[in-house]
Amino acid sequence: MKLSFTASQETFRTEISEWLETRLTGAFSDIRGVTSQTAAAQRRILWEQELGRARWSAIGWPEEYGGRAADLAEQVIFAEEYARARAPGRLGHMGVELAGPTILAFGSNDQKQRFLPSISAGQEMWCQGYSEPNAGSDLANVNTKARLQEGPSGKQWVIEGQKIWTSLAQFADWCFVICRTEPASQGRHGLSYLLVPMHQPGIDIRPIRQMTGESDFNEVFFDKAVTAEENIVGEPGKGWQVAMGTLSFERGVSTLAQQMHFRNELSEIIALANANGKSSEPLIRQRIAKAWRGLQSMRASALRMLSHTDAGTLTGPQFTYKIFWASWHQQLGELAMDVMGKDGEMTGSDYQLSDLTRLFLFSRADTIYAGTNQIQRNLIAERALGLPKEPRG
Amino acid sequence: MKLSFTASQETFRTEISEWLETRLTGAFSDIRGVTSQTAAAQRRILWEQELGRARWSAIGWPEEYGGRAADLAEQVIFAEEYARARAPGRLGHMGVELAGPTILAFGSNDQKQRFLPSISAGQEMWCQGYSEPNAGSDLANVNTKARLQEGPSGKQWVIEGQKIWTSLAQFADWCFVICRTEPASQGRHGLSYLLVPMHQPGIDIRPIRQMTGESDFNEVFFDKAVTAEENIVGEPGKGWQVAMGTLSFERGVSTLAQQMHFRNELSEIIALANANGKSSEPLIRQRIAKAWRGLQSMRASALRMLSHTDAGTLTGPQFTYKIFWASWHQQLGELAMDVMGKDGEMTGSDYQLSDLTRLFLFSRADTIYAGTNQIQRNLIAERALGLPKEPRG
Amino acid sequence: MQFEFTQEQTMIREMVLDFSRDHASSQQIRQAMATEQGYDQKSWHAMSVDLGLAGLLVPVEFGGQGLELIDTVLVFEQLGGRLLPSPLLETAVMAVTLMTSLADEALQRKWLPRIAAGDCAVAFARLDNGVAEYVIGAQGADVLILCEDDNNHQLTILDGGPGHHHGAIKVSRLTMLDQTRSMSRVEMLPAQKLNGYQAGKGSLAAAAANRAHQFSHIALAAEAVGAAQSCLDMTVDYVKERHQFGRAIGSFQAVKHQLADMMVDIEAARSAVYFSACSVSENPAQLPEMASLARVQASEALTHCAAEMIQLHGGIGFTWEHDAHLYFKRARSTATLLQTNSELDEIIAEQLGLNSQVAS
Amino acid sequence: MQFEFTQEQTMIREMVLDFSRDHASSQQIRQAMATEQGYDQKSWHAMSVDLGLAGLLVPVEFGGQGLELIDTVLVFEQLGGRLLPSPLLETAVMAVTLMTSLADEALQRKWLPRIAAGDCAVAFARLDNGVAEYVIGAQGADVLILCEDDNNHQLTILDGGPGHHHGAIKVSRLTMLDQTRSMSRVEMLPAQKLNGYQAGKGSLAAAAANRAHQFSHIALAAEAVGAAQSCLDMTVDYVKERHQFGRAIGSFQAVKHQLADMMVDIEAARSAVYFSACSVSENPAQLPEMASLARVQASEALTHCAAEMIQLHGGIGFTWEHDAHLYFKRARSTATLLQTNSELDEIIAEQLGLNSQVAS
Repeated sequence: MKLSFTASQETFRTEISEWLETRLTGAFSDIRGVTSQTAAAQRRILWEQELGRARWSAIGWPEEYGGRAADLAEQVIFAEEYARARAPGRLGHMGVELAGPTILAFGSNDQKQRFLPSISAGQEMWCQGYSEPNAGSDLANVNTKARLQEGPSGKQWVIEGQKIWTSLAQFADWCFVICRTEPASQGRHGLSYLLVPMHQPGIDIRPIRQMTGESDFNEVFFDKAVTAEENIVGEPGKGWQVAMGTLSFERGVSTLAQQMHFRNELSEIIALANANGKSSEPLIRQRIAKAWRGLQSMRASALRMLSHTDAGTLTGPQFTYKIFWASWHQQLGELAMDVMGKDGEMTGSDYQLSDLTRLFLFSRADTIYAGTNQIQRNLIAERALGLPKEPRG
Repeated sequence: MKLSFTASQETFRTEISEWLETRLTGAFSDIRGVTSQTAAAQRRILWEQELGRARWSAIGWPEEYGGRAADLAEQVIFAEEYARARAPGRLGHMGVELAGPTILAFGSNDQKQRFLPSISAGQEMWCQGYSEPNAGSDLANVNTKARLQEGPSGKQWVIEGQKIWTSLAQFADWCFVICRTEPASQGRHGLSYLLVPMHQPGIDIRPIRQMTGESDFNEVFFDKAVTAEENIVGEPGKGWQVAMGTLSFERGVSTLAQQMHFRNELSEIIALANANGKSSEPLIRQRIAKAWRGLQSMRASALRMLSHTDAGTLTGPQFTYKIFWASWHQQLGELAMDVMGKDGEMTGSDYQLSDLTRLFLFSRADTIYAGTNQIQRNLIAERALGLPKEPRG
Repeated sequence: MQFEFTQEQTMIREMVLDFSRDHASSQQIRQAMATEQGYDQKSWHAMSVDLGLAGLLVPVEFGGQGLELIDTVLVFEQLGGRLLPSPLLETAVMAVTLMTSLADEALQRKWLPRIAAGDCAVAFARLDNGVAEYVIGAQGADVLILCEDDNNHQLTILDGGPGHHHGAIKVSRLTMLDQTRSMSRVEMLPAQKLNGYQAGKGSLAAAAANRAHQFSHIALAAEAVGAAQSCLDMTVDYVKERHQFGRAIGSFQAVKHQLADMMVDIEAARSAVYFSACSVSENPAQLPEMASLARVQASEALTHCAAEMIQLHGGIGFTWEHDAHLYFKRARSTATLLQTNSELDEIIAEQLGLNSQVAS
Repeated sequence: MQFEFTQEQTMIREMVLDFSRDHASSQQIRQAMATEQGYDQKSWHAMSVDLGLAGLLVPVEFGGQGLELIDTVLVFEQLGGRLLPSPLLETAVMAVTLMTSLADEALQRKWLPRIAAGDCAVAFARLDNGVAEYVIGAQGADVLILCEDDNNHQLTILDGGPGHHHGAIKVSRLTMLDQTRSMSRVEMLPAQKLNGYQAGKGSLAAAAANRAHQFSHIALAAEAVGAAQSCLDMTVDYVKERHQFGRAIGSFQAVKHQLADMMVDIEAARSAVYFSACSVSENPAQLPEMASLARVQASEALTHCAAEMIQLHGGIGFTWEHDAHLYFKRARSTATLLQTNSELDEIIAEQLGLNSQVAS
């Protein structure tokens, strides 16, 4: 067990940090620190392309698809330096973290050639079509249907239905969509994993206004939307396995970037407490110490998960990490409010929120999306501890 | 809504408090403040008889059975004054609070004449035979069997089986026992409610040593123990309804006495915090304030419950009170330890515990007996909120 | 000793429930939130004039209903179930308590009948160094009471609302996370004399001002209990309807237990609020700790229940469209209104005789 | 960067697991608890001599294994799974860390080989005004190290255990709630000179003493993680076996979720402990906050898990006969040993630069 890096890894670190410092200037200087889903979108897409040109966009991918075949330690270093430089949240992450790895793992050679280079180059943005109004925690309860029909240029999938909680849909060129392609099927069977172009008349995007007053998510309506027959990943009817593969990719290096973001939030809270004198209150001091302990525990858990990626089995934190960070982040939001005091309840004249007030509200979603705390506890109890399964109705 | 008492009620209060002050002297002076289940038992049985002679033992009962037909307000006043005088925990409470009211409600006239006067006079002590090793939360899973057989002086019930968590069994003259009297029956059906004399060869009492090192509970083994045919309350096979009646009597005035006990514990913690300087720590101050709020909320909830006894329906606190006090008391134990500091972890040379250290340990049982927190939450969810029932296996 | 509601009290409760049904739909609440004065004139008229709620605590001799705090608490509990913005708290509880606590019959004769008639909304601002932050209802008030805490608690009553005192004071509406309660900053402009009724100063004024806040804590607490109950009720309804994995999610034991825990907190808080409201009438000396008891207990219950409401509703509970966030934000604002929960617990600690000196 | 165990580390872990199986049954633990010196000589011999665990941190040149703290942590995690009393913590971690932190080769040459050989149990007492309260292992120690914190941190090593120094010091065994760890009060008798090895004083001695405690916090934390894991494992086994209402109680969702929450806390604490153990080797300056991180995180996990263990076992978990109470009491003693969790969190707060001056 070792936390430190080799000299050549530290050289790699210097290379990244210098590159970031050089490039996050000029037109990119004011997207530093931008973390919201939607702000400064056009500039951030250009930033994706800037990353892509220098092969920093998807460093873990093979070189032929625009990556650097970076090993684990290098990925960790990149994530750390990216966050340290306060480089903006990745608008391309749905492609780089989810669609791309899925195509790498399950796609055909043609699909890899067609899609991967444009993802790593930041030329095409992606979004995710999983959730539906009746498929929240019960992800397999998919009602969006697709059938194969003759189209103007050969066979094509025709899609009808609705997805929800689709972030970044308004900027996306493509969407990976789970559809029911076998009409009488139920649950996990008969689903297919389709790649669907977003710029077409059959697709309607409606923003969802959330409790922050902002709209980070969308509903996406498919009304005879189409995609070519070959834009299916894996076999027809076997889409569930592919989709689960995508979800498992979420437990990767991006965790470290998220942690650096959390660390910045905690630092802001500490600075504020020192500024307004709350730092002298024993209760606040203890809560800040506890938050810091949680953050360190998450960092350590991420390192345990990352070090374990080759083993084939799951290690403890892989089960417990989601519920831990989500609950931790929610408590951080409450702490932020208590440190801000009544001032933290003030908004801008048009209900604009400060970063810490937004944290307080937005973190309520952390324990809901990507598996509610209830679902996470079921998974831990049943898969990690081997307790009897919850019966379906 | 009114909290205060009338002038004649205040006169009644004076009468009780003067009586208690006069009598808790001499041989009874050193049983003041004794709350453990077992300490100074012989003196406390004499105290029960002292109460009985003055008709203070079961004041809510009809006068013909040794009570005073006291109304609700008078019962509240009595409970308050009894606790204020630090009169000892009632060794007779199983008879006065449970067996007696059950016989009053469900017993025959002969049973009332035979048993009630000796209970209210403190002449006969009682214990409760409900729990079994396999009937913990699942109270109806009773395996103790009784069958009616010819005995030396007529028909009698012959009892085989084991009860557990029976407090005061070693001092009891009688036990009310739930037995399965219909051999093939299951669950709530086929049970009977028997009154069984404790002084007989077929009964073996074995103390259970608990985590405090003390033994407040017992296992009671029935090996061909007998009781006369007529010592059954209610009809054969209908014992479940009678037993549930007994349990519901637990939500009575005794709650107020328990609260006065809690208040004494909290006062001890406050005095200690002032003495050792912990009172100046903001975290301790907040936790003590919170404990006080909980105590006041319990008092108010008890008044709501008591004021509602005639209405036939259950009011909110009747569902929520048990889990609230049990959880509150557990937190009080943790607070006590933090106020005592490391000294609170010291014991006497023979593992004798201070009252507050015992509170810390013993309160772990509060969320288990008389319906675990889990069972209480089920009851609230299903009966008060109307949510679907938990399926049986 | 009788701790159940009288028939009259039950009737008041039902009357207010009817009012809420007519005037406090989600849409009506959102419209009222968006008004400039912070509440809807029509619903305030219905509340204050038609139902006479503004005069609950006003003595009968001044045209009020002369009821006790416990009756007022019932009203606030019901109104708290919905989050309709109105100036009832600051008018009927804060201002009336302040006025009845002062031994100034002229003052009482001048304003209490107007309040009882539903004729004016009143706000109360405690200024320190000429400024009061986070004043409830000042923007929409017809009468503004100022207490200069740093000037021997000089009390001044300004008739005619902030618009009539442009030269002397400045009232700035604040935009707050919780949009269901109108908050403002009130500032005395330098070197201007206040042209209002001088309603006393000194320890008597301070005591009256404190009492006004303490009564308000209890009313706020009642409101919070009502709001928490709504969170529970709406969530129970939702989990009975919403199906996942082929079952109503309310059949999952973990969900059931979360709802049970909400009820546990609510019932304890409700008991505490009723108790404190009765206590302060019968035992006025206990007001400081009883106000803290009610406010903190109820505020914590609401904070818990509103958070669980969002969690158990899943994604839909996180949208602007659903009312869950209104309760969640109300929970936050209640926890810090007038005083924070920690400050109120500290009052209890002092009343319990906890020595705050560090031991030597 | 590599945050997985090496094969060698896995072997150490398994070796200790085997030891526990042979020497740490419930009965053996209860027998060891009842001994006068506070541990069982035979199992201590097996641990220190046969397995060489006392020399884990002793440099190779002094006959030890020369391993890192992270290796030691693995051993303590496994031993923590059972609560066998032994002087390993105070000897192999506290005393060895103290000795290796001092630049005194004579001292090291004299005692470290003896420790590594499993030849002596060592205890370390920090005295204030001649008294040290709650000293771990002093009663059964063969060597006693004293640090007079109020006398410029004068360090003195007394060879031969308390019995040999009757005239100069008094060691009184304390009977504690947690009987699995032997605690004593150590007192210097007035006007007596200590006849021992003078091992330095001043800031160097203070630093070494602090370091000894901080390393001990991390070892304690590892022990607590192991104990918490045992609570979880034993409870999982129980709820799979125990039937109520015709079902294994482990099939009830509320029970499942309670167990899941235990695992969440344990995994976070385990990560924190491994991390802190690695960090302090690579980055010694971080020792104060890393010691706090590990100890508090693990202590809180154990407190939570031991309480849930009792709750989920029901009545049986409340008996003396069942081991649950041993874990519950160990949880309490861990939370206050050497320093309380609050004190350790305060160290973190200081390291984070939180200004403790009240703002003016």
